[in-house]
Amino acid sequence: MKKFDKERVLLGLAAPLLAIVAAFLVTALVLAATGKEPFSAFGIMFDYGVKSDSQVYIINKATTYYLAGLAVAIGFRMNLFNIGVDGQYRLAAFFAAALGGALTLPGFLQIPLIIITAMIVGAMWAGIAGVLKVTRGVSEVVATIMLNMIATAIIGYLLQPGRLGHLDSAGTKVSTTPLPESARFFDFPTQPDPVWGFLIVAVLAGVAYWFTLSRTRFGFDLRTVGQSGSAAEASGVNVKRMVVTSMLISGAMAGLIGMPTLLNDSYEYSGDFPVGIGFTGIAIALLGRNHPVGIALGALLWGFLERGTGKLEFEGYDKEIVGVIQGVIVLCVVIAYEVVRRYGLKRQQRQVGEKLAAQARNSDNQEVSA
Amino acid sequence: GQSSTEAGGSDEGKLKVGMAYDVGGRGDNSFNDSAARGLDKAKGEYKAETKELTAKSGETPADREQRLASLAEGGYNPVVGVGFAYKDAIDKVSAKYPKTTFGLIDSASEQKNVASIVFTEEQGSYLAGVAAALKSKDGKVGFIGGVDLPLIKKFAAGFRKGALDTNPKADVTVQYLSTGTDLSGFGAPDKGRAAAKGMLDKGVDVIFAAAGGSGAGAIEAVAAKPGTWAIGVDSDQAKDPALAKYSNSIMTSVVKNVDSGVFDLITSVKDGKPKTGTNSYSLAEDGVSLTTTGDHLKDIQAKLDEAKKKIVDGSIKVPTTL
Amino acid sequence: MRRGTVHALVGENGAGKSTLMKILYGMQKPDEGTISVNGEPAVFHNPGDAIDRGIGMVHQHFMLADYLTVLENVVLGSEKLHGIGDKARQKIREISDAYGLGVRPDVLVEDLGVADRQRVEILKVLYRGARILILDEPTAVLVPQEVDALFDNLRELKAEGLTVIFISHKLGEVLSVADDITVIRRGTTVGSADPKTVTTKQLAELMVGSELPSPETRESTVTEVPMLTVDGLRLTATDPDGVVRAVLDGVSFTIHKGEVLGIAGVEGNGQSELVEAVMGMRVLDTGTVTLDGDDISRTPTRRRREAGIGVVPEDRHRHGLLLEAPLWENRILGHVSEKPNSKGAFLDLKAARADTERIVREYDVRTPGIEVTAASLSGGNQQKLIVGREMSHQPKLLIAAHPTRGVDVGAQAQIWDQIREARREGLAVLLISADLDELIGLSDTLRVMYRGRLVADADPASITPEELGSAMTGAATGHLEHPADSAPEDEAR
Amino acid sequence: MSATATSTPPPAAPKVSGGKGGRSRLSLPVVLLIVAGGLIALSAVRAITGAQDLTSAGQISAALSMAVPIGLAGLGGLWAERAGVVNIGLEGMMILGTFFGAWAGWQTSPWIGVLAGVLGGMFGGLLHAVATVTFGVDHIISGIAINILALGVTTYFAKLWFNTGEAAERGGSPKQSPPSEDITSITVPGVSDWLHSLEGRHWFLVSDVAGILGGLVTNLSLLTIVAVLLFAGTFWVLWKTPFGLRLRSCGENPIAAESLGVNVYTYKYIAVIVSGGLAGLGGAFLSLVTSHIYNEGQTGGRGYIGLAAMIFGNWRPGGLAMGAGLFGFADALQLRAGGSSVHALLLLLTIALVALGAWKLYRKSYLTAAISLVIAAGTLVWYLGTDTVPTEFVSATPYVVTLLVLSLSAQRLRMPKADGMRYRKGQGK
Ligand SMILES: Nc1ncnc2c1ncn2[C@@H]1O[C@H](COP(=O)(O)OP(=O)(O)OP(=O)(O)O)[C@@H](O)[C@H]1O
Ligand SMILES: Nc1ncnc2c1ncn2[C@@H]1O[C@H](COP(=O)(O)OP(=O)(O)OP(=O)(O)O)[C@@H](O)[C@H]1O
Ligand SMILES: [Mg+2]
Ligand SMILES: [Mg+2]
Repeated sequence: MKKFDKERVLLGLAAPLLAIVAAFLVTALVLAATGKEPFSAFGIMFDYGVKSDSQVYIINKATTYYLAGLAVAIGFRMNLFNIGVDGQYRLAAFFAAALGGALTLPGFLQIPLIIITAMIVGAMWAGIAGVLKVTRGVSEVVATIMLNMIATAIIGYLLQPGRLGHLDSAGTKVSTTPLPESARFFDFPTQPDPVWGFLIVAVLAGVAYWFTLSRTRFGFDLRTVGQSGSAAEASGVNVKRMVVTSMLISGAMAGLIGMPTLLNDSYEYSGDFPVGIGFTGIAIALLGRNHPVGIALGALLWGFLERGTGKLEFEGYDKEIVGVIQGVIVLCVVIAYEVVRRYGLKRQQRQVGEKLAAQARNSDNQEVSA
Repeated sequence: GQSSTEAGGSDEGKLKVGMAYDVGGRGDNSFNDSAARGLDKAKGEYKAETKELTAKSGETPADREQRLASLAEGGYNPVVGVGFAYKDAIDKVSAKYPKTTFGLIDSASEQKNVASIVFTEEQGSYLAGVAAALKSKDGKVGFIGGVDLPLIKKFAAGFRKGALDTNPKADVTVQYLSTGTDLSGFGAPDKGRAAAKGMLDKGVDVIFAAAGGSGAGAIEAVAAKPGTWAIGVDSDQAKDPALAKYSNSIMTSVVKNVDSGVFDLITSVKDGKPKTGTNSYSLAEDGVSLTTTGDHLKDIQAKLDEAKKKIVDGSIKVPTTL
Repeated sequence: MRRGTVHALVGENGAGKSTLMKILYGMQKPDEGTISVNGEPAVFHNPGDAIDRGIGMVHQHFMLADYLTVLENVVLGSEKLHGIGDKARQKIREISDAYGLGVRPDVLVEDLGVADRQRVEILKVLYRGARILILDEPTAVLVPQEVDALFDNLRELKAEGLTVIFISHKLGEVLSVADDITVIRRGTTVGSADPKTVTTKQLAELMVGSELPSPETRESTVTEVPMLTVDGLRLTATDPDGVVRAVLDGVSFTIHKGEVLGIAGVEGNGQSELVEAVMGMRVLDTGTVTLDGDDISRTPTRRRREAGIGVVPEDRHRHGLLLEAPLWENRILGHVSEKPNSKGAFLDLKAARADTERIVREYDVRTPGIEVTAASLSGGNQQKLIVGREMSHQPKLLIAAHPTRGVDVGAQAQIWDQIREARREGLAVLLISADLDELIGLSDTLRVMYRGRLVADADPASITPEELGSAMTGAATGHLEHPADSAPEDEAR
Repeated sequence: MSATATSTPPPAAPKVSGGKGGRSRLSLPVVLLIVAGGLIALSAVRAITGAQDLTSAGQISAALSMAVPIGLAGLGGLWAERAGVVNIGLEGMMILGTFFGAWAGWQTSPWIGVLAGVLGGMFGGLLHAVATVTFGVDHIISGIAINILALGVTTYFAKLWFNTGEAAERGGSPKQSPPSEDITSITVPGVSDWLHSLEGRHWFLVSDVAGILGGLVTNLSLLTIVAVLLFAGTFWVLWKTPFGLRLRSCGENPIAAESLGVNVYTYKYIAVIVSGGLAGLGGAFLSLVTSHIYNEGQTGGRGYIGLAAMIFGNWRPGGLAMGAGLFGFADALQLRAGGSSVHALLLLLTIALVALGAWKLYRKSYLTAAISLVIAAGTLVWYLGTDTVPTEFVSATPYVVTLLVLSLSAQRLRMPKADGMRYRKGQGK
């Protein structure tokens, strides 16, 4: 059986590697076709990506992406497509920032309060889609897309001077009231730039995700629903409740996405708070195959690509190439995973069939000789 | 490991200017382009070495910090952040590079080594309002804002005040194309067109569109209805090749002369007396103005000059919010 | 095969009958060998080729699109013949009348019962002008009366000069309708038989190479202690049009310790819903379910299973297994909250694995190990795993829905033995099966379900499948008495 | 997938009405009656509130041009899903359409641009087909990947192609293409003016009808006419031809289709590529008709909205057209008159809710009735107490309405039975 496993690991690694190689090939072709020299571009990206400040940047970026990947992955493990992570984290970060700006408590109270607010808001927003799905049969894909748009409108309405918005002194930027010093999360004093302390929370979230899914009854039930809703139902899982619960958890996790930025970086929610990370999360969850370690690697890869292409612009390339690389990676990776999955399944069936046939032959022979 | 920028080291003596554009970057026929013109001028006159980087949509404050830091670290001085989105990033990065002068367009920073360059958009818009009210047949004028951001609201406020001061019976319709954090209103000409048509259908005959890329749609709609006027924004839109077909319908454009702000800053650094604090480019120093391409303002120029004088001497205070 | 005959193909489960037919029909490619039609060699790359050569097939599982009309289902793929409009409709009516199929072209297939669907399938084949008709287990889902009607249709087809290939496990049927019989085993032809001379017993032995096991239960172990009591059960469902219909109504019965209660009925008469109601997967409208003295009518499924309900589901792929998960995870499925699978809120992977090994050993699940996915096991081995899993938790009540469907004779006997053994120790069994012999042989009490109601009961010691069949179509109700003298003829499978 | 093959027969309890009775499909007279009722209510609201723009020709014309891209995207979704492939990549295919449409459009003629946009979309469709049909990737996942890829590729090439050389001189920028020529618009001569004057009278109902008709005959882009024809054509092809029957059978039961000699892969490929082409056309419409340039982010999620409109329309062209029309109407209303027209609609909403409440009361579902009436009272208070609606609410209106409609009717919707399922050749048992 051990050998079996080793081959499975190999197969598991084959897919993402294939995809990344394919992506770089395609990108090289695109670069070459548009009259740029591809290999020095990759050289620049790589050299730059391994510099110490780049590493800090990548880790900080990856912290956010990792949380996004986890939030999406929870849904995916359930076969739920939470396209709404995007709206959930924005709404969550917005309310958390508004609350954080309004209060001045000691840090040990205020920071958890902000984080919990974000998680609750994210969970509630995702929960709407969950409830609509189980009670009214509305596809979560459509519901979460609508909710994303509605979240944008709500934030737009509330983020106005006179409501929850706060106009800066130059009169050009509205944001929530900036968080007081006490509400800022700690940094690791790395050089030259600090690594965000929220990394710790992300790591903990990853461990919790792994442990819950693979070591607890709840996680087993959740995965069961993801693999076969009908079998889960028959096995005693309350599928409807599980749908709502996992949407809530996914939303709560989504609530964390905006926190590294809010608590370690911007300290306020304004019009330029990052958008679209929910969709990045989808890409990263796909890349990491919903596995906590895989998602981490995916998040780091994304951070690396963004860092590296930032340098490309410095060297006269168009940094928009990063979109091409990322897009190709995602498309290749989903295809590669599927091909490998199917191949693995077929191969295993065949192996099992052959082994059993061999056993049967052996026993037949023995009977004959007996 | 090694830091990416350690090799940098600033070679004193040579003027190196770093520009960090907002989304859109050089070539946007608008705000960023205006800043780029200032840079180009410095390049021509001072033989400055330049480096231009551009923001992309959906980035985080950290991305902007990284961009500014890499320029500062690369020995570029001054480093200019184009757009108020750079405010927080400049606050942070300027503290790390005290010897570098930073320029911040459209926002104000308290840091010692930051020169904030702000414009009184409302004053330019006020003049546009005056022009609109004068040119309109029955005082129905419209304002189309891309997104209801404070910056755009400044335009709206000035425009409305100008129109009402000129014609107390004027009817000013204000319409935004998207709201809040949804910035799609800056890049949706179809929405601009629909909004403009809505106004035109109601008898509005002068429309001021401060809506980025969406403005093209509004101008197109106006051009399709004879006897109506559009007012452009940010750059002289009558000269925009993309709008060449409609240039006869563009009465004027409210421009912010970001280029002079940028050029002045570069000059001050070159002269060894870097600007700091808030540098307001108002109507008085032609920081904002109306363009006259096509000479459509000839008949009302006197009244405009009068309004300008009043603003400059302070007898008219233009509001910045509606 | 001769023209104008009915040629039967028999063989145990998984012998390769369907596979052979799929090759004939161009859905699979043979590795070697040739096919000749009317003396000419033929190569089929896809079903289209086979259709062109006049071969039509009615599949073991219906191949109908529910949301399309009968007309659309029939003309699909052969639109060139008569278009998709009125001409086609006319033609369908003609064929339907000619063979007495009674098919209405404009109803949605969704609204049809099994027998009607089957007739649509046959019409589909005839519409294409097929001269060779393959019927893969057409009778599996029909009651005897419907089977007779089908056979009448077949004889008519034969009279028209069509050739029919007929696959069935029910050897009695085979003997009554076939002109020739071919027996296959493990993918090769092992012999042929003449239906006029051969007996079902001989045929069966030819099929499996040994004597057939019988499901008969000898001694009775029924006690007086009620284990499961279902009283006044009513269950309604709302269809997409918002119409509320009762799928179960007034269902009451009691199963005692050590008793096997068999429910007979044509599929779709509420048996699945009954199982789901007892398992707690459906909310009852009225009625109570009592297990071992406790009212569990409102108890969730998980708790009912913990309380001692074991389930062998009717569709193991949908309800009994996680196909892409390893065997040990499948062992946890359904019993995640019980020992040895978990301790408190946490899984106990080690114990679960060890126990899976035990099940594999004790229940003779043929597998190279417990890390392989359930999908890579054969159907029978999957079923053995499920039975082993359910029996490992000492259930008080076992719900067994078609426990030996798609399972070979060896495994079948094993599963019957296990049920009997547990019954001896006081297990109550709710048995649902389409295999009437299994039902009669294994049950202590028999009830017949028709349109959501229990309409008849019978004594398994004296009832024949025919009598049961007539009750299943609603033709007979109440207590089915059997004339005492005539001993039931052995209608072996 | 065996689920599709082993369909369980329906419970045999007697059905109230046999055969086709009681199907959720509305008959034509009923639809017309509903439309008429809606029109009367709208007209009454206009008369009461004086929000003349509600049914003006300008409003309808704007609504139409806002609806067309959504409708085309939805139509793309319809083709794909009727063949059993969920296409959430419509957004990406639309982006390709806007980009390539504008790219070819500014250099040559707009009609060539349209063609390029369609081809761009078809390329996206092809990718989706390869991933989902050939490789069996989950449809949603593949769609998302395509959206990411399309955005990345167009952003990169926009910078390369629109910000250099002649393109830049003609007004291109990294985010924007140079403008292309107009596609001809037609106005039915006399009729349009006559309707316009009729509309100006503000007569109850008459002016409304005149406004609506006027909007439909004034300044109608030829491409809009093409879009309308595509709707009719889609209905005809999918429901009235053998090809359409085969295609739909792949969405209902591919295994059955395969067993009858239908090459399911081929049909799925065709459907998904056509789907991409339609989405691409929707994109080209955006960058060539409603504006003459490509702008980054121009699609603004319309691909997703198209998908929602299609579900809203129960996977049928007529319903989809209604859904797209609703979105277009709401968009146009918001852009043209902002708060005040939508404020008038509050009254319409009140009327609708009261009607719903009454109906539910009649059907004896008291809870729903009570909820509707309470909300109706709320909206009435809102209507009376304010005179405009914040623009943010207005812009969210279509999404909220979609959610509401879906949650009221999702159970009645019926998607193709094998929609979204992964199908492999020869998997039938
Ligand atoms: N290409 C193949 N290679 C190996 N084994 C195969 C292949 N195709 C089918 N089989 C196996 O051959 C066996 C024959 O299955 P088939 O469905 O033909 O049996 P059957 O006689 O129709 O049984 P049933 O009575 O259950 O319908 C099955 O075990 C199937 O998994
Ligand atoms: N290509 C292949 N080559 C060899 N063996 C295969 C292949 N594909 C599947 N098998 C094996 O064939 C079996 C398929 O199971 P299937 O359910 O079809 O068996 P079956 O003959 O119907 O058995 P049962 O009678 O127990 O249902 C499995 O053991 C599987 O591992
Ligand atoms: Mg078979
Ligand atoms: Mg089998």
